[in-house]
Amino acid sequence: MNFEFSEEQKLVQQQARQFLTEQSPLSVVREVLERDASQVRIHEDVWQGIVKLGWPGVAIDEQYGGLGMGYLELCVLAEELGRSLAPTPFSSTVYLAAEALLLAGTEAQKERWLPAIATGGLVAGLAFVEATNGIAGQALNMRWQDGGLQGRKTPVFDAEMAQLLVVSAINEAGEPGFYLLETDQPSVRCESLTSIDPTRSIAAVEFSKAAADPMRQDLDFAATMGVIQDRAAVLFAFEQLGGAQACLEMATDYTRQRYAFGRPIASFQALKHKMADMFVAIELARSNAYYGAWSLSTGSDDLTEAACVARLSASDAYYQCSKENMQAHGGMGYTWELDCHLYYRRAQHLASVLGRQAYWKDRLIAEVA
Amino acid sequence: MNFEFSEEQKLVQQQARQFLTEQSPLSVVREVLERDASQVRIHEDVWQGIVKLGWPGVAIDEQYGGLGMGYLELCVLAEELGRSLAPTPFSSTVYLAAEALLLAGTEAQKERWLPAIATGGLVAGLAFVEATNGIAGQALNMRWQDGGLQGRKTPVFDAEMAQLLVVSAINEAGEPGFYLLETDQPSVRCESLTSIDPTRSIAAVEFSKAAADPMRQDLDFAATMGVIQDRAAVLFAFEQLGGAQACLEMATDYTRQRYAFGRPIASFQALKHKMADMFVAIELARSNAYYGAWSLSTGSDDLTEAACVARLSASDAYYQCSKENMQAHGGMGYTWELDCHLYYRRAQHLASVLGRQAYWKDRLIAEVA
Amino acid sequence: MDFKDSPAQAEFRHKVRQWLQANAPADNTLSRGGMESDEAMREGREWQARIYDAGWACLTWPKEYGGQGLTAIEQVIWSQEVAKFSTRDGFFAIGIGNCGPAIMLYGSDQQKQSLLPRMARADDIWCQLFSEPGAGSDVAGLKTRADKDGDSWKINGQKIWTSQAQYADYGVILTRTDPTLPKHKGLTMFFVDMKQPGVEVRPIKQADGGQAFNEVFFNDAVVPDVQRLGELNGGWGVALAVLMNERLAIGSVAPNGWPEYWDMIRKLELDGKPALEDSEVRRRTADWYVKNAGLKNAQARMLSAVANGGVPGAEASLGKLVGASMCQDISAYALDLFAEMGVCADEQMALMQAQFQKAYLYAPGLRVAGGTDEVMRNIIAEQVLGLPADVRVDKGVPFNEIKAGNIRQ
Amino acid sequence: MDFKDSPAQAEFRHKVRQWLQANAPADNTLSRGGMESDEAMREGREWQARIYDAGWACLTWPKEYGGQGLTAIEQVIWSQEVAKFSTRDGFFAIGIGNCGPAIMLYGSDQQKQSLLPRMARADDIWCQLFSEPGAGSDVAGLKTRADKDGDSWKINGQKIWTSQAQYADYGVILTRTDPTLPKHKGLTMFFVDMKQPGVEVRPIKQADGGQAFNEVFFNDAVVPDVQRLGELNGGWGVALAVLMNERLAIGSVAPNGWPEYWDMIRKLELDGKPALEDSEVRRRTADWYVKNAGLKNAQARMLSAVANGGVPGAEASLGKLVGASMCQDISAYALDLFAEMGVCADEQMALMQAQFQKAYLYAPGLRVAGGTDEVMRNIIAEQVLGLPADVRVDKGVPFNEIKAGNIRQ
Repeated sequence: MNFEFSEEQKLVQQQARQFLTEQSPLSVVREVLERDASQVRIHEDVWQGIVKLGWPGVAIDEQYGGLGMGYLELCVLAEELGRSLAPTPFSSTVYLAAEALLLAGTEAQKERWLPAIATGGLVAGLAFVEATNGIAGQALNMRWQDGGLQGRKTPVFDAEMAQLLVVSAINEAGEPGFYLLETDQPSVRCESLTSIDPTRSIAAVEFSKAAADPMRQDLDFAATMGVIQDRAAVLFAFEQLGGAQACLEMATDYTRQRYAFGRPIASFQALKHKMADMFVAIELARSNAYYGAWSLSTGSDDLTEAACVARLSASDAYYQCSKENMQAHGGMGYTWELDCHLYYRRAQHLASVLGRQAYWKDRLIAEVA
Repeated sequence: MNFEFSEEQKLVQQQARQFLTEQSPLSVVREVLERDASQVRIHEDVWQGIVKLGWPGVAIDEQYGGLGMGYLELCVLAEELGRSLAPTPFSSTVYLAAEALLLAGTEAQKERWLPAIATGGLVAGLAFVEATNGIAGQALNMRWQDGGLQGRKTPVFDAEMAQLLVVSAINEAGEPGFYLLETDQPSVRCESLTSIDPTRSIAAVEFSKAAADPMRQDLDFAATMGVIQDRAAVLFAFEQLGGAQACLEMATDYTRQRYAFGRPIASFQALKHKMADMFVAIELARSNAYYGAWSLSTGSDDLTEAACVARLSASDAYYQCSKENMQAHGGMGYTWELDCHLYYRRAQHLASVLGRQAYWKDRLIAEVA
Repeated sequence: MDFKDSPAQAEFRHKVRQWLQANAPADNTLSRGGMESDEAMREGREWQARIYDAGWACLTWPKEYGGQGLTAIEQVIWSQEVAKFSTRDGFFAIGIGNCGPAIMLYGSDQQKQSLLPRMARADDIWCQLFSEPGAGSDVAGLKTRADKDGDSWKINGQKIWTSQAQYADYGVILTRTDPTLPKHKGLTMFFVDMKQPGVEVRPIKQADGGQAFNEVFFNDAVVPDVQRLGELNGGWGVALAVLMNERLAIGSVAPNGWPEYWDMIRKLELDGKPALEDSEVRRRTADWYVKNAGLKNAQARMLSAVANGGVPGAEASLGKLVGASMCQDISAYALDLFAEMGVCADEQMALMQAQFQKAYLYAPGLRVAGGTDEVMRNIIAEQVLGLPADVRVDKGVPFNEIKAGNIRQ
Repeated sequence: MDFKDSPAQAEFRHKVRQWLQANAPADNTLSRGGMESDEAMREGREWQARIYDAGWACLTWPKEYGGQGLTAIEQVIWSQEVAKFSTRDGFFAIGIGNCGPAIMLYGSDQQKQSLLPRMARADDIWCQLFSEPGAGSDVAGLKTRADKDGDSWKINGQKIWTSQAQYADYGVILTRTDPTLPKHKGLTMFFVDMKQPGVEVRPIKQADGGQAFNEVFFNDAVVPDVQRLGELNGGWGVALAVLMNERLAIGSVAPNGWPEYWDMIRKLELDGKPALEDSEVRRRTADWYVKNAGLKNAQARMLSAVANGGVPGAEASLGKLVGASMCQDISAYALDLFAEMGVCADEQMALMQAQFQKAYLYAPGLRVAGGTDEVMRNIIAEQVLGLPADVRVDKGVPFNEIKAGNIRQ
């Protein structure tokens, strides 16, 4: 009976924290934040460091060039990435594209691309969303015809750096499916967009008869899409958890050291209880995320339930903690100079990245009722 | 430009408060609370006192024996009745039955019954609800056939004392309508039910071919039902407001006088801010109730909007204030001996008395969107 | 992560299960009474004696005091398994859970040997006498005095919120032995014979109409000095040991209204359609589902820590803090869904035997019992997050110069 | 109750309306710049001079100081009518709204006559210099010093959150003139020439990327003693007069995100259907509709009280307290409804020109500007409900012995 990460996993986490503290401190995040519109919103050095450590392949089987450690290790890495706000295409590449490949790729596709992700620094992403449709939207307008993709996907996360995209589209028979596309072709046009979190990269991508490979044809599209989302939801929940925890620590540190009315402001119940509530939200979210990690790592058939629950409480906890951390910092928390807003921005980014809350709530109840 | 009650109306309010403080203190409310199951949940002396003061007729035209003062005067009385928790059939008789008579009664019915309500101490009520249907429910099962009513209504408020009921039913053609029924007949059977607020009276009423008079046949049933509800919503909002305000006053009084850790507990921010939030909720609810009063008293065509808004914020405010008043009283607040639970019970009673919150929210958006 | 038992744990669980299947009372053999009925108490005592005689009582206690000398994990396994049966264990939670451990820490050898095995077998029922009308969240502000009288003490004062006082043979009582010392310094703990002269138990009627608690009045009740637990004027330390166990016990069973709600909402129809087809109802239900899952999984993490030899800290407050308000809000929401019938508390007529009406009325009690929401947040803030304490104006002040309780102005 | 004007009020309103229709700038004649643009400031000064010359400025001020000697109700009518036009009045709110009344209360006759009419005509722009990096909610904890030097004072220190400092000709500044006195006692108010040597203004970049505020650094900035407002070491009283007006001004215009949301939600489609057909969206929208109505009607009650000669008290804090969190939550909800596109802050691509993304980012500022949520609740609790103040450990302590600001441990 054990509901904690193992000592080995905690060691992975410690090492990850040390690496990120050294290589991706908030000054690095801020450097990306301050970049102008023409620059890519990803920190290349941090990303290369992560690739060298083999993190993208931590949960990829050894047969595909990965470390084959498993999802629990990936979860602890995700928590640290979330805590550090590291500006890399890790989530798009690893939580989303690699999992889509594993689930929907043909054997040949997996053999070709997974090793490149695991150790080669290949950046990949998903192009599923068509603006207002959302991941939860039913209607796909992207067309697959005459061996090419035609249409527009917005937003695509990390598209500017991605060499490979998994794209959803409908074929001439009107059936939805997954397609694998290399971006290095003139018929793929990527337009960067301003994000609410400028330390992350988003774009609109236009495909004009772009060459692409169909992925597995024998899949239930909706079910596969569901598994991709569920797995990603657990992993993103750990990023959210890491961010929320960082906010709580910032708030407690600051309010202990900030004096007003002759006392540390942390001694005022309005702030003490605010922080107690942040702790409570995090503990609930953490417990649900652990359940998600367990479910993901064991291939348990309650993954959908666990993923919905993990995602919903992590999104709520991060919103609460990031906004109340700003509040606990008073006027200073509202300055560009302090780091509070970096987390507040990231909280919204991560809350949006897998669609509406309502989608996850409906999915949960459909699963368990 | 004036959004306050007039000096005359404030005087009416003052006199009402004085009467209720003297004649219906919480000891009277408690006496009703402690009655056994066989006794009626209405305090006859308080009710007779109210009748003598002419309150039931305050908004009824002089031509029907009322004082013809208007709805603003009725609103201030409602606030005081809510504050005092007076256990009388005032709301059923005045906010509901009298208004239903005014709206749906034939001239002959109005001439016969309104004077009896205004000055004669007649108790009346509405029998609209059929258990789970709710006032918002679409399906009516009560039948009007061969000159009699057949069916069951639950809950009917104040039915045990009511001599007259306005009943909704469908006729043989399947059309809904209103019927006026005197309860003093063997084919009307009234079964008292335990209420969450035992200081108010609820019952199930069974009609077995009970004699009744059809009311006006030329009405749009749904629209008339809507106006009855809207008017009552504003008046009940004032009762809720009075109750919420009483809770806030209890909480501030108690916490100022209760010492722990060497200080009045009201000096702890957890409680101070709790009470500030209660004040905020009440101020918003009060402002909305005033808007409702203005709309009701001027016959403004935004009554539905004003009523929905008044009801929704008053229900929320009373729930919040009654539960947090208990909480502010600590363990003592949870004793039968203290009066906190009387308001907490009444808050639920008043929140339920006009159907679900969702009904009012949907009604609001349908009106304004 | 692994939810499976180790081989040794699995074997222990198997044994527990077998014994329970053979010995636990069937639901239909029990009286309908709750914690307030004499009959239920008799059934509880019988059950406790049976598990004691079979060697299942107080698993973590040393054998010499009536336990089995096992670790927390066996206790957890026992608790999980016994929860599947309709047994009556609640009566002894305060004695065995709180008083026992404190006696083990602070009692003399003689006290331990004479008191603990009888407690473990429910030969003696125990209660705990700390709270007073003027000392709730501020327990150390209590005024019940113990005055020395030769080799004995005379106790005068009033305690409140005492569960099982009407059945109890003994109680641990925190008293003020020196009001000129600062408030935490002048307290002494005793155990007292509840049946002796000068002790009067009166039930308290709660806001929801129930009577689970009592007031206990002490009028010159005599306690020999050998019934002192711990040092003279050292009672606060003993009290903390008891209260820590209370928090843990409470943290583990916090009701939140969810099981009843989940059962109800899947059956409820609104306007002729399943309630969950309404997206507002569905998503609000999802919110509570998620919160309940968080509580359940947090509890699993706590048990897992215990299984691994850890001791859960102040974060155990979380379950009761979250659960109490959740219970209140979920009941209020259920009543709202029932529309006008929400007011009907008639067991025959109301939906789901009026359990949401009942929960609406007892939920305010959950928010104060065992520490108010506000105290729980203070505990989390100070003990978990290490935030500074409130400013203490009564610190170091002689107790008899501190204002406390209700003061008319 | 009557929402109609009295005959005299109606006549006044008619006049205002006529004049505004003839004189207020059309929207398309204005620059696109907000409060941070020089062009907008120039337009604002022109507008203010025009209304001054026509006799509409500072209606409640005495005529001798540039006003019209009218009552609050005329001011309310003016505000209601001018709000229907795209004028630029915001720049002078702090000068005319806060500094002016304080000068009227505490200034000498000479000060009033020389300063106020120029302020009313926007010949001079004023700003307010109270907050410091180490003194926010605890304004009286400020450290900027004024040291006597003959007939003058030398000011040293740093102020923060100063709106319009970059344009201001003068500022009222609260300084510490005696650090050995308790903190509220050793403060003195001056007005200072913002263009003089030793005063340096630097814009602050906010979390949302905007720059509406400044830091102001004082290095041996000299102020003659005739620019003192009120008594030596009596500055706290002057500050309270200024702050009261600030609260009122802020209370009256609190943004809450509702108008933008209501506009959006009636157009938004979710999965091909109008968003309001989804019962969760509909009912949440209703919740905000009700809250917004409460704020709007509370505002009407406050104006009505003003119209009847009353002065709104601390309850004016309510609008900003409620509105700020509402704005934050409503923006977050809107972004959630936009699904993945919620992250897109691109004005061209995002729904509704990204105004919800912007509101999400500026809402945290609303929750602290003009007093944090926590300060607002304290004000309501203490000033409206009469609850006791927090325990004050710095009461009566010499200021230079009090810990303040950020202290590394």
